[in-house]
Amino acid sequence: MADLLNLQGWLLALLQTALFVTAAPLLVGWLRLLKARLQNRRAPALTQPYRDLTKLFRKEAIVADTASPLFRAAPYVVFSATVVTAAVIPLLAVHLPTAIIADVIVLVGFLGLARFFLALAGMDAGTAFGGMGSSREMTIASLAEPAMLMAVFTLTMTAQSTNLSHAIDFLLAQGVVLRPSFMFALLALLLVAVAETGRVPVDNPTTHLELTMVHEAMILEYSGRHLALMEWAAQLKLMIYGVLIANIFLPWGIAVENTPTALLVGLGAIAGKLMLLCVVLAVSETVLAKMRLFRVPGYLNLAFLFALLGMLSHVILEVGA
Amino acid sequence: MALQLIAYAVALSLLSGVVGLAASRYRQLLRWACFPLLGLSGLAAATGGLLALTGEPAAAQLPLGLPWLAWSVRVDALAGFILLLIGVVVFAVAVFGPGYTREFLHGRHSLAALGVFTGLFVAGMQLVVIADDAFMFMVAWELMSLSSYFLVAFQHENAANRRAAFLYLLMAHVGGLAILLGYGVLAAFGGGFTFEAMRAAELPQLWAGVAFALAFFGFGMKAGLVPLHAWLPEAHPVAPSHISALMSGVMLKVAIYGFVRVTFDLIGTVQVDWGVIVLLAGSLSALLGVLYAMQQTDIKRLLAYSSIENVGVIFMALGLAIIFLASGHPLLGSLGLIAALYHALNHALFKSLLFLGAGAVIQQTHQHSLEHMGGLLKRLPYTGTFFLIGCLSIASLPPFNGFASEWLTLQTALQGVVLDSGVLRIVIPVTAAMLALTAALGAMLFVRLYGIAFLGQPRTRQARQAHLPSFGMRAAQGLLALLCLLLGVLPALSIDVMGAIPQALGGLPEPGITGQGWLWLTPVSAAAASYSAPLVLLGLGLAWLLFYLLLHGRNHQRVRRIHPWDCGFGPLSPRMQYTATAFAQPVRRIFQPVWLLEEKVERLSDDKSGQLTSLRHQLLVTDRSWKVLYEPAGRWVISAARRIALLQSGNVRTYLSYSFFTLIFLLWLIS
Amino acid sequence: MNALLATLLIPLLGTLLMAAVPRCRIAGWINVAFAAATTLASVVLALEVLRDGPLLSNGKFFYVDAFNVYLLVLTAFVATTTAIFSRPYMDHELALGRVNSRRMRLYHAMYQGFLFTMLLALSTNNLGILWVALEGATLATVLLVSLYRTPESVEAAWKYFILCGVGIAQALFGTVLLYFSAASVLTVPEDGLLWTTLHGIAGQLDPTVMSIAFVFLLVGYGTKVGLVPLHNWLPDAHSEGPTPMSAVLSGLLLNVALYAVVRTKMLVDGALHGVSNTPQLAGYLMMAFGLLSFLVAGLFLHRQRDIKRMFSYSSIEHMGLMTFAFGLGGPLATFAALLHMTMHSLVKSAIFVTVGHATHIAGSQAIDKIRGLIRTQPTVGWGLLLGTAAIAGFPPFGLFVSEFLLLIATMQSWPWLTVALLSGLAIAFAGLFRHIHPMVYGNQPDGQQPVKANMLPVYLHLLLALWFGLAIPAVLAQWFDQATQLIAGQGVL
Amino acid sequence: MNFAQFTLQEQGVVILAALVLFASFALLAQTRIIACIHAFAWQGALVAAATAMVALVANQHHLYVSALITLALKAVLIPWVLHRIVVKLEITREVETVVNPALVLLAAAALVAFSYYVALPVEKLSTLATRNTIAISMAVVLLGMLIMVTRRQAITQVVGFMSMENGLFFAAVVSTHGMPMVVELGVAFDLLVATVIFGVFFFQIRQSIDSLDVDRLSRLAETSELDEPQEERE
Repeated sequence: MADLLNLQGWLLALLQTALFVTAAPLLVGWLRLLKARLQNRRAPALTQPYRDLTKLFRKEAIVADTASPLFRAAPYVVFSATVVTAAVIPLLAVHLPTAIIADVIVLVGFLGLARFFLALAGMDAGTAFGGMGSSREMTIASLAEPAMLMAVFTLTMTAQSTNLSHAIDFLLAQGVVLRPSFMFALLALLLVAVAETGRVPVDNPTTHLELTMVHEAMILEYSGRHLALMEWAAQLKLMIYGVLIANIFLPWGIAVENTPTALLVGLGAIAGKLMLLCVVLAVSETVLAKMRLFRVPGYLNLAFLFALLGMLSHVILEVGA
Repeated sequence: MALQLIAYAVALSLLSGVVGLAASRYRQLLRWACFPLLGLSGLAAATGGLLALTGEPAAAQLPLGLPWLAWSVRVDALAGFILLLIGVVVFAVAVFGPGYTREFLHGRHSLAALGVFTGLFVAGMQLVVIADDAFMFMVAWELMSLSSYFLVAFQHENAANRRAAFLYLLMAHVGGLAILLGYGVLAAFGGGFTFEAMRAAELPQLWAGVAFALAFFGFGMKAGLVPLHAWLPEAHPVAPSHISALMSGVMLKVAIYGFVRVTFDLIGTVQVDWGVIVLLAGSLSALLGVLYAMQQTDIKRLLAYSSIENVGVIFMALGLAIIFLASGHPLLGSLGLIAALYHALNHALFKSLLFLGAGAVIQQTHQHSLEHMGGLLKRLPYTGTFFLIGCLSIASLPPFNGFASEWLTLQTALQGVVLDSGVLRIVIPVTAAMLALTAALGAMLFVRLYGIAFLGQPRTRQARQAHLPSFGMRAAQGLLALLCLLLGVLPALSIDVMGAIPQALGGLPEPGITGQGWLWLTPVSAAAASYSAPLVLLGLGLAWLLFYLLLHGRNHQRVRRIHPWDCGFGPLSPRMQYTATAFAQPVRRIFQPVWLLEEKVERLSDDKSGQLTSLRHQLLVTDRSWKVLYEPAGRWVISAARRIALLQSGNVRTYLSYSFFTLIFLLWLIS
Repeated sequence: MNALLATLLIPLLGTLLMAAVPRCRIAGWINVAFAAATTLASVVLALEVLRDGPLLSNGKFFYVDAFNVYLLVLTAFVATTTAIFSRPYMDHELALGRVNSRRMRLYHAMYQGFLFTMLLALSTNNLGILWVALEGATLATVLLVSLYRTPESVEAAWKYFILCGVGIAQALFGTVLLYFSAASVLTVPEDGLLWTTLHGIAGQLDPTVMSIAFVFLLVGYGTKVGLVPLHNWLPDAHSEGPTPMSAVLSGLLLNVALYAVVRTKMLVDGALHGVSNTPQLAGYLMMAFGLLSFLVAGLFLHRQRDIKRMFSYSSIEHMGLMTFAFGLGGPLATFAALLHMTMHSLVKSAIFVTVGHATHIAGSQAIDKIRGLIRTQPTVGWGLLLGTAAIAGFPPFGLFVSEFLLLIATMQSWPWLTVALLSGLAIAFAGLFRHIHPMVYGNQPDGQQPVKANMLPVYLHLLLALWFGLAIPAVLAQWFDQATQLIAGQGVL
Repeated sequence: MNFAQFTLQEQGVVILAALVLFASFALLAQTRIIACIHAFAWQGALVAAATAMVALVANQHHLYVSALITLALKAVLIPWVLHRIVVKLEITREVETVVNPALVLLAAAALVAFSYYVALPVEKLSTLATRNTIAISMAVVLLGMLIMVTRRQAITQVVGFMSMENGLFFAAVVSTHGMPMVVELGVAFDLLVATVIFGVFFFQIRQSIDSLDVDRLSRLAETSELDEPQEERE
């Protein structure tokens, strides 16, 4: 744990986290832009999410009189938990001190913490929609989580580490190896990511139709800076999943040494990977329609099945060979 | 020293019981003598346990027991650890008790029974842990069962409570007998009842298996493993809440202690198959426990089912430990053991915290059903906050203690790659995924519990009128909540102390979980996995602070309070809120075959217009194990009894013919 | 020797006195006094035996060794505490008009007579006299069973009389065969019924005759022990007689009958040892009977509607367990059986005493009618509950110790039978508690009033059971061990 | 040893044994109570005679006392008491319905054969001339039980019981020349008391069920259907 006293490393980690947090709305802007283009609409500006957030931060916060103090605390908890999650994910560089304070299971735990408070906040105002949204969100998450961990386990068993930086190191050191298990794990993780970030076909981030809302139902009572934090956290979460998938399955380009050139290369690489991923997501969101809620379990079971196949192929095809 | 303190602890709890005898006459005695004595006992047990955990094993003999076998007591690190756990929870319960039992003072309940049996119950648990021979173990074990049974039957005017108490005692008895027989096998090969002799015994594989199976059955029944759990959700909720805390928080751990003691210490050489069985049974318990809990609306019943879930998790870790030990990876075996025991400690803390919280809620609202609560966080801010910490811990969210132990368990599972057997290498990750599913469902469960009970608007008048519970009650919860947080944030410190336990169990190696200092948990190696809870908390705090300051630095700290959005239909009533039943509906639908569901919708319509006037929705959730296991057994006994009763026909000539034919038969037999 | 005579003569004198004095107000007290004096004498006797070892009277008529000396004290002691309970209980019955003073006289005379026959049966060395005394015990109690003269009580008494009479006749045939086989070995055939003599020459007795004799004796005395399927009289007699009688029948008579079986088993074991192809024949038979009784009685418990009947089935169950244990042989099982005998006597008589009070509170023996005892009269309710817990084998009461030892012993020699024992214990336990629960718990029915209850005997017995459960006194342990050596040929200490 | 080698007295004992057995058959076959009691008295007398004969053969003087007691008790006193009771209770003409007389007698014969089979190894043991009477006495005991099983009248049951006692006594006398005196006296005393108590019971039973039919004594049974498990729910 010698990295701990590395001042340069910490600065870099802080910088990376700041970049992560500030870039998240940009990613959403990019996604919206792509979607609009694909749907033959006029696209909003790439920076529109920033404008929205600024607007919300300026606005007065209104709180339901039935709500408890938890309602006001929740956005901060949700946001900080998401930020801490973002901080431990290697974005540009692998060898950062933040990467070792939490492994991938802790990361899932932090997302869980954020979700826990999000769901509680949904129920706090005492309206019908909030509870509905919380119930659905928790249901979906509880099915997605095992699939995700199963996929992650497949990777970590290959890399023999649950620490992301170590795992990425390992994969980089191995060079290009085509693993069937990774293919299945990637598929599983993609499906889970879609479900967890509330994208079509599991949830529609733009809908406010009562019967279909999941995420939106929970934050229905929020306004002003609270809403801004919640929205920002959601955008951050999308980026987290994007970076996770990008950097685990296609780790190439990420900075192994903390030199400026390497970091710049890393920045370019991750930007490219994320942009590509967004294209995939935008296309799929355009092509697919939102599912009924009770078809989601089937969808997530598919994810789990992929993850399980990944595990099986790892044990049968890769270890034995 | 440790032994002495523990002896004081036992003596104090017994004294508390004896003083309790007088409580029927002097009712205040319960609050001002019994509970303080119990608290002292808890402190002594905790201190003694801590000393034993860090010190050398100590043994002594008591002038009691069989003529040829005095009761022998011994404390080693494992016993010390469990005593520490018992002591802490007992202390918290003793602080909570005086305030909580105030409502019994003027009732018709026999306070003497409460005082006496609480003392005996605690003493029984302490004695089980320090017992060093099978006889004393069984006496203490059954003392624990029997006295807790009386506590379950405390509010016996309710027929359901009596039924629960009956079921509890019956199953405790059966489980106790199985354990006894397990000891019987060990004693037969060891040539004596002392644990010393049993340790030395060389068991053939078959008989080791029999002993293990009996112990697993008996201790599993007490610990509430599915499908032997039927008593647990019945008995735990009906006892007074501080007793429920002791039962769920501590007694189940004593059962786990027994299992660990017998399997790892007395039998010693474990087999892989056992581990697989334990692992699978644990997974099943964990998953079914949380799913059943999800459908409960009674707050204490829900918590009881959640205990089944957590016991399942503990057994999963134990199963992993057995698998690793049996396949020649003692280091990983120790890791699993530590994970299991750490989770046991954590569960003891947060489950008793939650039960005490439930007790406070029930005392203030007189409601047991979640559907009748709501908005309690505003009315009981302390209880609400501490309860939230309990919920976060039990939902295994970082940086609380439940997460630390579950993380260790998952890490243990991930080491399944080292095993030679490909099947195990697949099975173990799958069970790990089950664990993840359980944890996620657990989070949902506690969102449901906390959201329905403490958030939103009060659903009943009683919930609206809840008041602050007494200081002692709040202090007890605060203490436990603080411990939950501490053990979550500084797991390395506590696990470091536990390092001596594997050594005490047949000299297993100490796992290097804390090899990187107090800041880090590194179960296998720093490269494989690391978790630094303090730094994580620091990061969380920093992020919070940063954004809080950023946003509140300006002049808009104030928020405007208005009614929530009502879709334009007029004021929102509390009845429009999502109910606990509705919250669990998606899960109910997805995992439908798990429960026996009886759902009835009653439509009442106006006679004249035929318009729908009201709708009643009724949902009956029954445990499947009843239909599959318990009811057939009960029916079998009843029908056998009916058939047997034909013997007693009432006709004296028939009776004579029995005698006649018995004689003839026996004469024929011998000649 | 004098102590032995005193032990026997005091109750005999009591019988005659009580029978002679009509309309005695203080008969209850006299009863207590005589029983207490007997206990005192028996304790002195016990001390003598403790000091000097086994006592064989001149003419070899009496023989007191480790096996029967504690049974003597136990019998006298339980009879005393039951007499203490019986006094107010019977006064209450008299006040209710269920008995008249003539029947009270009969009751008290027969109480002492019963005590006398029991003590005689225990202390005699002559198997013939043992038989006579056991038959005498039947005769002394049979009229007490029909004391209330209700149709049920008369029926119960008739069944008791006929079944035990037939049983005891079979036992006599067994005794005759025993004598027959002894007479063919001995030079002085007159000694052929003395146990000490028989035990000395057991090895020379003819195995075939002995096994036939044992069958007759087992079926005969087994009827009195209450072994299934010879048990049918037992629940009837226990439920219809006065409760103090049920207490001593369950607590003492069954013990004495079992004592007789074990004494003969020792002879048969000696005779069959090494010569027969089934040297354990007696043991096997006893195990089979014991196990059958134990299981069947446990099932019967579930169908009871009368509280005394229920506890009498529990007695059958426990006698079955003891018979099984004696049959199992081996030091551990025998020790367990001896301890179980003592504990069962103490606890079961305590339960019957409590049941007596409970029936007075509820005014009925029907289980449905007895409700909310803890609320009405906590001492009685708790007494019943704790007594039942004790009889169900929960520690720290002594029955747990014996069941523990028995289960361990079974595990060592017949491991698969533990399954039967385990399920039997569970079934019996469930049967007991499903009925006990509504009786002791819950709210009291309207108008139910506490009665004047003397719970001293109950708590005394339960305390003793508790004491034995935590630590068996050294003296007693010594005796048990000696008796174990005697019966099983090897001690445990 | 050949039967012809027995002394005349010994042969007499054997003949008496056969007659005792026959008396048991007679008891079993009787349908009327009075006849039953008479048959029982005869059996008692035969046992007493056999006892006296054995006393003569073995030159055992105490057996004369036994014979006398038996005669007084079994042949005179008990039948007389029973007779009195029957008269007093006015059941002299009561006819017993035996289930199936032919079948019962057949079973009885089978029992005799069975007794012989069981007692076979015993007989080898005895040096007494009267050894094979063990089988006979065992048969008498078993037949006594058979009487009790097949008869419904309380009085005939008692007669069966007493007949069992006869068999026992006969066994004791002929196989071992009598038990020690103190035991014999004890047994006799018990028997006497039992007779008195039986007498008391006849009246009590008569009072309570207005008959002496033991089949009607069936209040105390477990077979009646319970109003199944009283479910405890509120």
